[in-house]
Amino acid sequence: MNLKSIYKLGSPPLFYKLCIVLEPWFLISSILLIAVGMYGGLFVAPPDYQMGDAFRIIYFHVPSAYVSMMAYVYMAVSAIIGLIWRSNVAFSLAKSCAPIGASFTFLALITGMLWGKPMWGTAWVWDARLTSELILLFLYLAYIMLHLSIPDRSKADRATALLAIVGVVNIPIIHYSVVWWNTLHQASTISKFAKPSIATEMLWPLVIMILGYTLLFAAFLSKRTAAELAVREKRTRWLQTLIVGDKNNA
Amino acid sequence: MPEIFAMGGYGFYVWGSVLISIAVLVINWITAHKKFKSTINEVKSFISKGKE
Amino acid sequence: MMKVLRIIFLKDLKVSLRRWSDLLTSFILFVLVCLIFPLTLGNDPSLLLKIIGPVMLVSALLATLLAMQNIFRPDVLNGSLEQLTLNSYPLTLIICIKIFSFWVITSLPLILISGFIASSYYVTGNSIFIVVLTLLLSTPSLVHISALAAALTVAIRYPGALMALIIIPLSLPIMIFGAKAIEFSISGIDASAPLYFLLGMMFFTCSLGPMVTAAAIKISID
Amino acid sequence: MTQHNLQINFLELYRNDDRIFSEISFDLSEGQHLLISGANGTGKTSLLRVICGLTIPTGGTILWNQLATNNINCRYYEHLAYLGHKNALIPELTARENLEYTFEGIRSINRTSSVLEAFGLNKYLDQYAEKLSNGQIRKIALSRILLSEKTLWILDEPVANLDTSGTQFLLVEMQAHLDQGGMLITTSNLNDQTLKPNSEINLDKA
Repeated sequence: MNLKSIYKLGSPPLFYKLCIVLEPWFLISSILLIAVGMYGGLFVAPPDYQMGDAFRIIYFHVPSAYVSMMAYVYMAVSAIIGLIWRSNVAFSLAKSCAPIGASFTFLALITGMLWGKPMWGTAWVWDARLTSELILLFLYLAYIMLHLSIPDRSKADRATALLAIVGVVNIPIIHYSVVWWNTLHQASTISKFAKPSIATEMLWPLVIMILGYTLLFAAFLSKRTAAELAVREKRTRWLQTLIVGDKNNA
Repeated sequence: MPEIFAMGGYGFYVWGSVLISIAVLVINWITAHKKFKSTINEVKSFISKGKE
Repeated sequence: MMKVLRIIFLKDLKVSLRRWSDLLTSFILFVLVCLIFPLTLGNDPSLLLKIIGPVMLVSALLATLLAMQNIFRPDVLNGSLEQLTLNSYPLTLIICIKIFSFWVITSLPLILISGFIASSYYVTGNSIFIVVLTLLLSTPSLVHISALAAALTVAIRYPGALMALIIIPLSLPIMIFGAKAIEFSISGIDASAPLYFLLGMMFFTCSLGPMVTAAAIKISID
Repeated sequence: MTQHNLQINFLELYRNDDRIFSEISFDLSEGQHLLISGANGTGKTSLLRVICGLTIPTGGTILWNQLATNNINCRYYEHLAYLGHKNALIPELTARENLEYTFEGIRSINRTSSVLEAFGLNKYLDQYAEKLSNGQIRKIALSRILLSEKTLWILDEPVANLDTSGTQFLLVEMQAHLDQGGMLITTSNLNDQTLKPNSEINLDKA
């Protein structure tokens, strides 16, 4: 993939077609992977010696936490590309990342609380990772709210891109200040989220679930980006032929 | 079969998180799909309006 | 070059002094919030000593949030911000001067009064100095983050809630380390670790902040 | 003085898919005056803001001495003086302070007094800008442009709400500016010929 073809990938018509074509494949493969992962995680994996069966929530918490973090970094990278080359593709990618990332963060929070209930007795226990996940949710909300409140689309794109860049720079700082703050209060509770050296038959469903969630994120992303790109490229010839042309989407 | 749902006493939490995950993902899919549909129709009407 | 920047700085000070109502409201808010806590919590020293850190930081954040809402807004309305972008000096420098003049106007009084408020919280000896030092180190970062949020939301009619939503997550590290610095110094532990972090954050935001704010201004007055 | 020139080719601006203007090209060299005319809302002000670099156009380039303005901003602004509808005066400052606020250097004193005398502003110099009438604020903003020794003046409806004496003086000053090799872009929505432009762009065409 030399640079030329990567640059060509950025051209709206090709990217739009790519999104439309790839989206069903992403969806089918992710559903399959998640089905296999869920089966493996819920039934095949042996119960944890300490937590019993409640540890199976990890198969739903870790993938969504991973995707929520990845989505923000992905949003910031496409925001940077958008600001530098002022490309509609990058801006529509960044804009459609936000709601998906926010939903995955919310998912990670809920499963984290459900995880905390059996393990520590209370749902919210100010664990370092859960707290920085909550702050990530607020960063997403700030991005979405800012995008909604600026009427002019190109101005909104660029302003929110700046916010995404500032946000992604601050995520590690916020995370480690929360971890530092947490070690002061509860140095004792070792968070179960730390990469446990778990047996392989516990591990493979987790890897499959993470892969499935990532592909699912890709499916949602390509769906939304196609929509955003269509709005931005409304006036172009190629889009009008594409929209009017393809009957199956009618 | 019933002991599967028991999940060693934590059935509520495990199945709860499963259901919530599926629910959120399905809602995600529906909103993405609906947004795509409405945008395409909006662009279509813009194009047809542009034609006259 | 320096002459022009001095002119701009003095003009900003003069303008802000003439808009003294904003200056005063943020100062009064700081003092009042610090006053409310002892009144509502009762004045047993051990409790007050515990809460002075968070109270100081949170009220400094609220005061900055309130004061920084109109750092760019009136200038955009009367068009003088466009003239500032259209001159031969880089906008980043001008924004740096403007933010510094607003820091002098809104945060410096907070820092000066915080010593007295700390002593009213039964804080004694060296840690009063630490409280003042913590505010001195944390307010520049808060001011720069609020300026960025103000620049991003200058084109929006009611930016209040959105500014808070942008500022608070970004200023969490400063709040955490600031409150910890004060708490450490009061309980006798050496508070240099969190203070060094605050110093680091200050240089980080003061160096990158104006550049990002200038970009945000250029986008907002599009 | 090097030969300055401003070159615009195929400028276009879309805002949320409605076309503001497109295919605008012209070349402006020293001593020339370009008038942009058209009814209200045809994008005159947006075109001026794009030329100043305040608004980023959707397409097209702006060249100042053959250099694209978006990457030589500061050097381009050294030669640019812009006055939009907003008078860019800070209400809390007095007229004198407003004048000094954007000056880079000391203006020749007699030049300053002659302009202010002509605009009849001398006795209002120490009043707060918020207390002055709209016309007077406009005059102060215009005198700031006249006193700034910039080669390219971009004025948005300069003669709006100016009294006759002010308009006369402004026309004389503009002509003097052109004679000294300055460049001028103005807009006016009333199609009078008082400004005698060298070239004109009409934005009324679809």
